[in-house]
Amino acid sequence: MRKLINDPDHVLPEMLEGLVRLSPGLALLPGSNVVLRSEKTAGVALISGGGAGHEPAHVGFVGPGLLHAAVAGDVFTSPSTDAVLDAIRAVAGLEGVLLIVKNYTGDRLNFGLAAEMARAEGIAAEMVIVADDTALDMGPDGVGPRGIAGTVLVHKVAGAAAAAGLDLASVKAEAEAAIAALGSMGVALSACTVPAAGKPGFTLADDEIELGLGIHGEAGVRRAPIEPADNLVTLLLDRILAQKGVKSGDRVALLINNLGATPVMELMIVARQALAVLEARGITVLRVWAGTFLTAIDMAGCSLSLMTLDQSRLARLDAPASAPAWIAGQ
Amino acid sequence: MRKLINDPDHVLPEMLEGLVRLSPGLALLPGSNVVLRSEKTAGVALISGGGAGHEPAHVGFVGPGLLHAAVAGDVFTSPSTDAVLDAIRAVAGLEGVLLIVKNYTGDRLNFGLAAEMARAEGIAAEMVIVADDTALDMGPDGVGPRGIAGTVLVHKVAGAAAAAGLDLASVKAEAEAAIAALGSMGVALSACTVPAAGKPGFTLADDEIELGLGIHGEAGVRRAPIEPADNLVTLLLDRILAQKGVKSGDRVALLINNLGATPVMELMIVARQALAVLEARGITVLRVWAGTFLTAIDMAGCSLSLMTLDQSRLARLDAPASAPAWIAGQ
Amino acid sequence: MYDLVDIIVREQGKLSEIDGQTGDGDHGVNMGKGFRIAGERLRALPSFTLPEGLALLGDTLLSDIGGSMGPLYGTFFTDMSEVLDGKDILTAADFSAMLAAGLAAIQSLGEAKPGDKTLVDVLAPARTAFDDAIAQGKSFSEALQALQTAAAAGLEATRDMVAKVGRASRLGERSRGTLDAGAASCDMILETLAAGLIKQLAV
Amino acid sequence: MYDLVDIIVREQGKLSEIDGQTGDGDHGVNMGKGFRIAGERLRALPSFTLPEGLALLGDTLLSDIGGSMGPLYGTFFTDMSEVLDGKDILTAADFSAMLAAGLAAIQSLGEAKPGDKTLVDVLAPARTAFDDAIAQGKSFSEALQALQTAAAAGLEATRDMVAKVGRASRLGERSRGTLDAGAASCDMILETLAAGLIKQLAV
Ligand SMILES: Nc1ncnc2c1ncn2[C@@H]1O[C@H](COP(=O)(O)OP(=O)(O)O)[C@@H](O)[C@H]1O
Ligand SMILES: Nc1ncnc2c1ncn2[C@@H]1O[C@H](COP(=O)(O)OP(=O)(O)O)[C@@H](O)[C@H]1O
Ligand SMILES: [Mg+2]
Ligand SMILES: [Mg+2]
Ligand SMILES: [Mg+2]
Ligand SMILES: [Mg+2]
Repeated sequence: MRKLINDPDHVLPEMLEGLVRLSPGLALLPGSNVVLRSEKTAGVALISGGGAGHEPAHVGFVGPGLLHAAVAGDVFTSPSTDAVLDAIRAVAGLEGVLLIVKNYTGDRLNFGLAAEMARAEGIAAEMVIVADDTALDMGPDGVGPRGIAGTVLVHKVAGAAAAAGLDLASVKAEAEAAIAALGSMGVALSACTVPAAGKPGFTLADDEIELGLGIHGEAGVRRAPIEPADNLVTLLLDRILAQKGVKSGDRVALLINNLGATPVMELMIVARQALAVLEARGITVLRVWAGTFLTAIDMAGCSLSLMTLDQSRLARLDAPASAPAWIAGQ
Repeated sequence: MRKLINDPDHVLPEMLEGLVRLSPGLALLPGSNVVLRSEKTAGVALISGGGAGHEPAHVGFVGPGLLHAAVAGDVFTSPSTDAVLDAIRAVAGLEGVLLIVKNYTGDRLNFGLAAEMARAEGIAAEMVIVADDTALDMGPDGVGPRGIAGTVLVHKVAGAAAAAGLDLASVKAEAEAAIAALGSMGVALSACTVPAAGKPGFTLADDEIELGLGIHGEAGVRRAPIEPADNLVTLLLDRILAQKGVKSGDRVALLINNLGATPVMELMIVARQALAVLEARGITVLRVWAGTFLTAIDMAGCSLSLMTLDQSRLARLDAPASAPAWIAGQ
Repeated sequence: MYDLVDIIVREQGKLSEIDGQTGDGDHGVNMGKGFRIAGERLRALPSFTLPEGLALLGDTLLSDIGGSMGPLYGTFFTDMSEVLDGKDILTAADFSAMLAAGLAAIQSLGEAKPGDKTLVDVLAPARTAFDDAIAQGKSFSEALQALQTAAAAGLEATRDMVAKVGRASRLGERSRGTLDAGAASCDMILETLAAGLIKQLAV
Repeated sequence: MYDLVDIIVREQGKLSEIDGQTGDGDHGVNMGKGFRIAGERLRALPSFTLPEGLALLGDTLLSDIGGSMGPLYGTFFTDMSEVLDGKDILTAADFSAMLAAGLAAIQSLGEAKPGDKTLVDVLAPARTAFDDAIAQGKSFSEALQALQTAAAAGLEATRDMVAKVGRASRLGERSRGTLDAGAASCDMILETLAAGLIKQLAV
């Protein structure tokens, strides 16, 4: 394993320290893996998080107009209930907290139990579950889709709603509406290597890719021979459009996300085709982002996320925000 | 080869199209691989460029406060003299143009010949050569060090000087002073794959790295067994400090640059140690950047760049600027 | 207790490998970390009873490892230890009550049913086998052996199941054909616990 | 001319491989692209003379391929073609003047001296060998053969040189032990040009 790390066991605290040293507006909650804003603000507080390995998410999205805190667990492992509760206690004001959680058993359990405990302490705590991965067919009574990179847009919508002074129920309602409007799908060109494991989670032949892969290296819809980028982009977008019922005339935000090791060169080629396909489908892209938002450590590949927009949700995406990994949409 | 591309021969035009579609402020010079600002401005015009494969550099640094145009050649191949001349003609105003060129034979020849031709047409054209790589020992009469990622900071200094309305000679002088104050060194954890070649330029054993590698995959100072990130960072910084004579009490800007495939996780661990080492050496880091600035396609690894600062050069780095790949220093 | 710690720490590579086939490949890492920390804490104690050991393990998993397994195995061990609390001698009835509490803890939190390809597919049949053996008049030791056999069979049965909950559940048919990681660790835990008790009962 | 195009296009993989050892591995890509485009343009012409062919090749390299080789080989072929311009028959003296012009073009632009491990280490000895052979009264054809031998030897001699200019020059001692990529392509170009002329002279 060739990685710029020291000890696999120290990856989490060291990278959080690095982030906080790079970011004057952020601080670490002492003795924990919780990143917070240096300055407290009034209003509903937003907390997200989950296992590490998705950097810059979620710690890079803490800042004005976005999250109030992010709780990081070990790589690909949900933070403990205690850690989430610490974060809640640290940022909760009178208006309460909203937890933005990706749809995984560990995250649901730990954030959910922490929210219960917080409520027992008299803190208003609510939770929303992001389940934006449209790659896999879901039965009606399963656990539902995974939460993947579109989560970042949910942070932004909820963050703007909280910054606008809305109450907890309203912020939660906007987050839930954003989640309902969101669909994503990814393609992996390589597996990722968890530092503690020391080797890639799976192996692909030189001409193989995995479609609809999870952001922890979980298997996707299928393994397939590599195709030209344009075909892959079309495939991903058409799947999202179909699953989310997005149609000609709709207006969307588009997030083009590097899964970790994709060169900018490739991301720009993907962007070109993504914009062309949506235009050809009669869909108006009101805002677009291309960059590194929510990764699977060092996985090569990308995910695409679409969120349908009305005027008010567009305003949430455009509202001022500043966090280490946030950039304004174009 | 697993890459999100279509045809290796179309990588360059397609990625430039993608970039321009993502960036409302940018345009392509018709029929060429030159990216320009959509709006013309008065004053000295800055042009940079070189072979593609270093994305987001240099095309991602075109914008107000930075470059006026970037000329891209094929991957790792200097653009032709004609292409550079096209760019000069497109952006040169009465105040002339400054070409910011990295120290490679091809770039020197093509940009140099184009500057000569431009002067023959009555356009004031000057050139500066960035040679910031401190990895290799240079004899007194060789070709001098390579130009690598620190080039981005030269763009910023010169861009701010041009935006401040300085004349060509003064902008050139500031750029040259910035170059003299600049040192860089990188470490590669993997080779890069030129799309047209279809396979990595070299192979490293699973525990091997290459120190001081060029941004085109040219061999570095030496191949060595991998070490903890902290050791590597210390080694890079101490080499730069020694070669550039930076000492306790000096004030610097620090650029931590992803060579293409390095996960954010690792970059943050590198940042932590880089800041710690410089602090321990008594050097004050006035501004720091960590991100993807100038890459070697999909090479894993990073480079560190230091530029010594006085008050006026610091002001150049802090001056407002906006380009797709530029972020404000912290 | 130490046997429990040792086997999980020792077999963590295998557990991660199983998890890697349909999940994210970290089951062994998470379990190994939690059991290692718990082991260190146990060793720091002058002495401890079985319920105390189980309680410490449960606490450690709950507060230090996170993941799915933190809350699930955490409440599993915590609730099991509560059943035994204050008991000096462990009877077959106590052990049965303990298994029931552990299973209830996991199912109330995780909502997994038998057949969903989780650790419940080891725990539920193991518990039934134990209770059935006791009901049939078998000795405590024999019932523990029946539990071991059922746990191993339960693990093997997960191979042909399609996951309905957890990370692997999104794969549908693609999750068939491999063991379940949580079932594998649960089998190790139950078989090791049983083996320890069988040895004690033989003395 | 077509032989020239063909050999460079055919051997581009080999040239890139040599470049990869101490440079950036693109020499074959650049050369292959330039010569391929020039070949297409030549084929589109109803007919052309040698100076016209060389001029078109030089123009193509200069304006379409960039890199180090665009200007260097570009002016090389352009300046050589200018020497022959308007000449109907190619004499040994013309050929000598042509080589001199090509070498001067490369050296005035790139400032490489013999021994710097570049294509000059093929071009310079090849030219000297040709001129020496003519001075010694050898035939045009014999002199061309002497040029071929000297070019191949020049290439081989680059193996033990330490690069002083170009990308590989930063490696110092580490650049020793491999051929120079530009020298390899220059050897192909000169040997192929010579072979073509030898064949023509034999008719
Ligand atoms: N809802 C649930 N109830 C019971 N067990 C579950 C549930 N969800 C997942 N599991 C178990 O968890 C195991 C995976 O654990 P682990 O890999 O540590 O966590 P994660 O899936 O969060 O990475 C699965 O193999 C399965 O046995
Ligand atoms: N200044 C120079 N003069 C003559 N030849 C040179 C000079 N610099 C480099 N070369 C030749 O260029 C070759 C490399 O060409 P190429 O790989 O196409 O360009 P680049 O080095 O820009 O990638 C070297 O092998 C060397 O022979
Ligand atoms: Mg996990
Ligand atoms: Mg090159
Ligand atoms: Mg797992
Ligand atoms: Mg080269």
